[in-house]
Amino acid sequence: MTNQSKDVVKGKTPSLYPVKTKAQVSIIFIVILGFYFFSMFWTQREMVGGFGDSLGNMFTVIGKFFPPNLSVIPAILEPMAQTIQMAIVATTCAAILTVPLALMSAQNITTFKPLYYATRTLMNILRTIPDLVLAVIFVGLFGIGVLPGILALFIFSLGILAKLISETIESVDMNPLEAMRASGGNVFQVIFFGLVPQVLPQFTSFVLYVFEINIRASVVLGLVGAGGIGLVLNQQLGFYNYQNAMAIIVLIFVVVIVIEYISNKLREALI
Amino acid sequence: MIQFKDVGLVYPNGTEGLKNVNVTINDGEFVVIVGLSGAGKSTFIRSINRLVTPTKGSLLVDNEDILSYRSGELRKLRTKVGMIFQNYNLVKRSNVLKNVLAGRLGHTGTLRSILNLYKKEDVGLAYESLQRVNISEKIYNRADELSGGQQQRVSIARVLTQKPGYILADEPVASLDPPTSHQVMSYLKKINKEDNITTIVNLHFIDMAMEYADRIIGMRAGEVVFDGPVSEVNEKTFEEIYGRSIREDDLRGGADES
Amino acid sequence: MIQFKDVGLVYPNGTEGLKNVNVTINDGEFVVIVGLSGAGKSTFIRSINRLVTPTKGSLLVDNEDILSYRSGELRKLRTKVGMIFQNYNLVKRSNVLKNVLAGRLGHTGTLRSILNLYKKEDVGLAYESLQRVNISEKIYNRADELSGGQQQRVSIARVLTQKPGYILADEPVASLDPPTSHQVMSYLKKINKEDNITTIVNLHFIDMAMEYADRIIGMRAGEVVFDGPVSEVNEKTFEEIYGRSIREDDLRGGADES
Amino acid sequence: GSSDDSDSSNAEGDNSSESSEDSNESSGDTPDTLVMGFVPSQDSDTIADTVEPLADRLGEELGIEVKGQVMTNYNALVEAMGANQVQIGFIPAFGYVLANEQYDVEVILKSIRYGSGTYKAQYLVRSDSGIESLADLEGKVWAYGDKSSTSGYLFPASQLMKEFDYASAPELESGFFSGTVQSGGHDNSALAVYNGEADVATTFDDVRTELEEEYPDVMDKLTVLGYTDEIPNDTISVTRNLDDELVQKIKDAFMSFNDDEEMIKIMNDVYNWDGIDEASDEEYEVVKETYQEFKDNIEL
Amino acid sequence: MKSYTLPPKPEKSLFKKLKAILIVVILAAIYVWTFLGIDIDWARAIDRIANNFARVIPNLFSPDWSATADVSLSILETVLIAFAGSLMAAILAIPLGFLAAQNMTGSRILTTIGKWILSAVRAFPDIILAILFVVAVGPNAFAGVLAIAIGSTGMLGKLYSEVIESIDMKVVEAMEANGANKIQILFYAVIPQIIPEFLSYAIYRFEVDIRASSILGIVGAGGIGTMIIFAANNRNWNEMGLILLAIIIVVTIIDFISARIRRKIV
Ligand SMILES: Nc1ncnc2c1ncn2[C@@H]1O[C@H](COP(=O)(O)OP(=O)(O)OP(=O)(O)O)[C@@H](O)[C@H]1O
Ligand SMILES: Nc1ncnc2c1ncn2[C@@H]1O[C@H](COP(=O)(O)OP(=O)(O)OP(=O)(O)O)[C@@H](O)[C@H]1O
Ligand SMILES: [Mg+2]
Ligand SMILES: [Mg+2]
Repeated sequence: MTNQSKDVVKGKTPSLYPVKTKAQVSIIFIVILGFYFFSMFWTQREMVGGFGDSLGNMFTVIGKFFPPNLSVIPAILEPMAQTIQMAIVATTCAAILTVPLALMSAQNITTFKPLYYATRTLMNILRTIPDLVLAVIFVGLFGIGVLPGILALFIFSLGILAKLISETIESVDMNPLEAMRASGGNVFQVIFFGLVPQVLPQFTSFVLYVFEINIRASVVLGLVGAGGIGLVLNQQLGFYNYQNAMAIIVLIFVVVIVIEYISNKLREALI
Repeated sequence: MIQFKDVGLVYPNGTEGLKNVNVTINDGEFVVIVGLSGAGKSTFIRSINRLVTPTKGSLLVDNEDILSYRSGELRKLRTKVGMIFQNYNLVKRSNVLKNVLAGRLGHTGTLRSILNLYKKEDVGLAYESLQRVNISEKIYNRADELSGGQQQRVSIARVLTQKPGYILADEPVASLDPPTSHQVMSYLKKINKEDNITTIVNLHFIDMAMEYADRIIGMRAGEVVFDGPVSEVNEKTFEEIYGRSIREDDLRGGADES
Repeated sequence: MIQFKDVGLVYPNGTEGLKNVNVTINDGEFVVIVGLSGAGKSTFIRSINRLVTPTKGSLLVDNEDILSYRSGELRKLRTKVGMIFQNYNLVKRSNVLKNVLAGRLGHTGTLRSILNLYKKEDVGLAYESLQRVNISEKIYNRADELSGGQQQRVSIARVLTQKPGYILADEPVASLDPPTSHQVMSYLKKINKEDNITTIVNLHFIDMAMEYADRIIGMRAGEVVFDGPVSEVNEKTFEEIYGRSIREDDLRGGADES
Repeated sequence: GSSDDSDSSNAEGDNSSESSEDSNESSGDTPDTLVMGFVPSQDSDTIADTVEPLADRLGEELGIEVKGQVMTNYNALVEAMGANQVQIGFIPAFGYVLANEQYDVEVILKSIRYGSGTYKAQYLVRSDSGIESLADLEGKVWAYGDKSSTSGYLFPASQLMKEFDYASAPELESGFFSGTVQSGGHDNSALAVYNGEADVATTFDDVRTELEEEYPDVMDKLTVLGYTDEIPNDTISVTRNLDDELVQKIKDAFMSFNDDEEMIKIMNDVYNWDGIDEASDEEYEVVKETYQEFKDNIEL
Repeated sequence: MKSYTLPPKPEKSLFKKLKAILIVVILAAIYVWTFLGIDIDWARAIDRIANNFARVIPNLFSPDWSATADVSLSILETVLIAFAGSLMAAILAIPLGFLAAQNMTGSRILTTIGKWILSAVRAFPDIILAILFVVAVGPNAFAGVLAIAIGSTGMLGKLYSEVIESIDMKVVEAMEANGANKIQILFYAVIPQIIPEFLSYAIYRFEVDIRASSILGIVGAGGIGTMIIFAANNRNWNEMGLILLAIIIVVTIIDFISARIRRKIV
């Protein structure tokens, strides 16, 4: 601080940022750019030929997906329903279990540090595991079917939800909670009356956000046989029925849009 | 009766919030505490219901030293000491009635309160309190639909349902405009007189303090620098509390606080 | 010189913000506008730099009717009319210097300002303005690291770098405590006197208004109900502006505003 | 883009190669670098995850840089060959059929396993189930890996349809069997039978060896009820617009691996191959027919 | 006992009551439908896990160290793909985010168009995007970069637009009041407010992309995905354990570094 002010006094016109900040930001920027160029170099190292025909090639393939064969829609409604059901079960369970976990991993609620760090770490680890790996492991454990799919989605959602919601909890207005405490409420009462109303809208919209992610994740689950629409999509791709596959994608798109719409309506109703 | 005996409070970061405070507040008094920002007014008030814990001396409420209280007794203490905050501290998204009922949490079982199963008397009491501060028609509005003054009245109603022996108010009118401020202060005064509830209020404005208080306590840097009835306040008191006569100093860079 | 001639403003939802306002403000005056919440103070002030557009009458700034201005002229008008807000409206994450330089945006080319290539004079001017409000040592602090009073001083510095002919201030001290409020008001007054900048300030507090103003304009429900030098203000004026003498009404439910 | 017919008829026309050193009158491209794509067949007991040893050797033999890339989804390989991003593909029979149909990809070689250029699918039942012939399977529960698996589904289904006279796969699944279990893989199908969730599994021959380590009694508990027709092994295929002479060189290079002790060992260790043999499109006719049979009525 | 007056009951319109009842009924119906539709044979599941537990779990926890070199290289490639891809997405998403933000365009139509574009992009499964880019640039990691870049743009654009919609417009007004033009307002009032959130989201997305790019290997677009599928198909749980460990370590390190960078910049 004093250094800076001295700079200012000496040169009559100070620069817009202190030199140290400038240097730090520049270094971070250069490192990121450098790493980017390295990544680009590395990933293109195996690339043969240029971009000459890239777009043409892509459009040829995209063309094969069109027009979507919408006549198969009735036949894929059932696996789509299964996917939605899997996502509902997984999201619901995750939403319920998230509540205690998120409270335990929110710094302003859990003042007992070891518990806070333990839950945080556990949640962080859960979050790092790709859904594909989870699906593979659960299929290994339970065999193919909806159960491993649901479990994979459940664990996966739990990690995301607990993080998002604990962050919301950490950002609530603590004043009403203090007021509750000042009027003699115990911990549960304080949480229930002071905290819950504040996080409810965010909670709902995060749960719906995760629901949407789960619908789309089921495509990945299908790759390893964990049930749902993904399985059918894979099969149709496998038999080169691209127009059928496109019909499935369209259906997923519609479902996602509908969820987003419901989600917006619910959020508006709750806020 | 509230007795501060040699009370001192040092915050974990080393700031001395209270220094050597000796004050006795009798039942039914309306005491206003004034002082600059950072003088320790909030610390003083929050010590009384142990939202902060003094580190030295003893603090007696109804002749019991509350400094040794642990969670169960603490809840009982807080049930009898109501508190009003500068920013109302209502749950914005809950309705007025629910906010007011929160004042009865200390008297209600956990399960009962979570299931919203309030006793009829409690709901009646809440409604009556709302009527006393003249806002019963907003009972089902959400708290954030109300203006500042209305919110503060709801928070007074919340304290009333608590049926406290003491009311603490930490700058209850700092966020309000003057007419509304007067209104809120008047309600506080009215309750103080009607129910004979000891009331301790923090205020920035010494003029408003003098209008409502029975007794004024001036604080500065954690110490009580003035304590006496309104009639004893004069220009010198003012300088004592604010450390200087205000006007002349303003243009000298306002070194200390701002 | 600013002239309101029969100015009226109806908001899209039908609220009448201003009704039939006729006011002339001469160069170099320090005018304070007082009134209850919702009286139309902000609407009055914001009409002058066209942040809102009156729907009736004509408004002359330096003898030009600004109501017909379109974007280019509007920017020029705004460059010569500086504005200070209740909540400072600083970019919290930018540093003080950058915030103050933003005052020069109207005088700086787009490309230059995007590339942060300010003229040396501009930076010098910004620094000098900061010195005038005694806060030059915080030049590289982020705006959100400052206290309220300091932030308001930065926003005064921002207006100063703009080298305006007029300063509008919309409740510049509503978020500050009394000593800090006085400080900020004193700086405004000082600038008004030193640079002879016409200054128009909105205030809630009539007492503070009387301390600093040359002239007071009282508003109520969109109308000007008082306009005159400080010396003419008396208890009756007060009642005119606030619609009633405050005290007696307080307990009757405060029907209209709070 | 590469449309199907133009490539094969007048390949000289759309020569887009940058290389000009090769000045002979042969048709097609001679790229500077060859890309080899590898989709290992799931119908095999060990699955290799690298193509590097082959690519490196091939590059040495040809004097052209050869890059290799493994994938597990043959759609990508088929499309990449169609776009000429990949010139040499190691594709399982079924994938080859698609590639050939869509982009005229041409098979030049095939892998030899256990001394044969073909393999077959088997029907597995529990030894104590009392099932003794395919006819006994009626009314039982059938476990298969996935519908696009040649040995796991297509060949057995086709065989059963012919034998018991069902017109389509859905009819077979619902009419002949009492239920089906889609298990996701050959090992899972076998385990489904092992665990009693299904009565018969169709897998490659012989999936049990892969499970023996984890389930030591699998050989005893499961019996092979029968086999399907022969299915051609994985192919080595090239895109149509590759220079004929280069294709010949590639063929020769691969064939020469058969005489190279070291290479045989690598092929055996890594890919479970005994050798490489020439192959022609006709050999895959049987898979093509099966594909046609299923393509349109594959149940959604 | 003291008598008390109860407050009047809240007036709820019939419409509102019906709506509330309707919502409850629909929710109940959805859950009934779900639980009827999902049929899980719990006895079998328990049986399965009892059988498989010892085969899978202990092996997961005794990683096959011999594959360390391969796994490290693949995970490095995954990180590079994710990094390059999410950086591209972070930039691509900016114009779309602005387009989809109501307070920037001031036009409902433009905003809706922006939001639809973003939704459409998000509906495309990563795996199909990856196939398309393999076709475009060949089966290599760069195809993965492009797939990630496009795939992430949808989500990032949506998050960005929400950030932009939540900025403090008062500051924008203050700039307007001192005569700044639109572009200057963008640079002085809008960008300083959104940069930290944009960075946070971009970094968060990078983390998500590491997980997403692990499936790209399936189509030959590089990364650790191929190894995951091979390990699964070969029932090689020891190798899976190593892969898992590698992913956890890498993501944790990145989490740590990014948290520090974020703190520096915010
Ligand atoms: N939790 C805390 N930790 C450390 N120091 C604190 C804490 N709370 C308050 N302080 C410090 O203790 C002193 C007294 O603070 P207090 O809040 O009691 O003042 P106040 O008179 O209420 O001021 P204001 O008018 O701003 O509310 C101040 O210097 C303050 O910075
Ligand atoms: N954008 C708007 N749209 C509709 N009505 C408005 C708008 N802005 C203000 N009003 C209304 O116009 C009237 C005058 O408002 P104005 O903000 O000018 O009052 P004020 O005197 O500044 O009050 P305060 O002290 O609360 O700032 C009020 O009734 C207000 O509700
Ligand atoms: Mg305080
Ligand atoms: Mg206003």
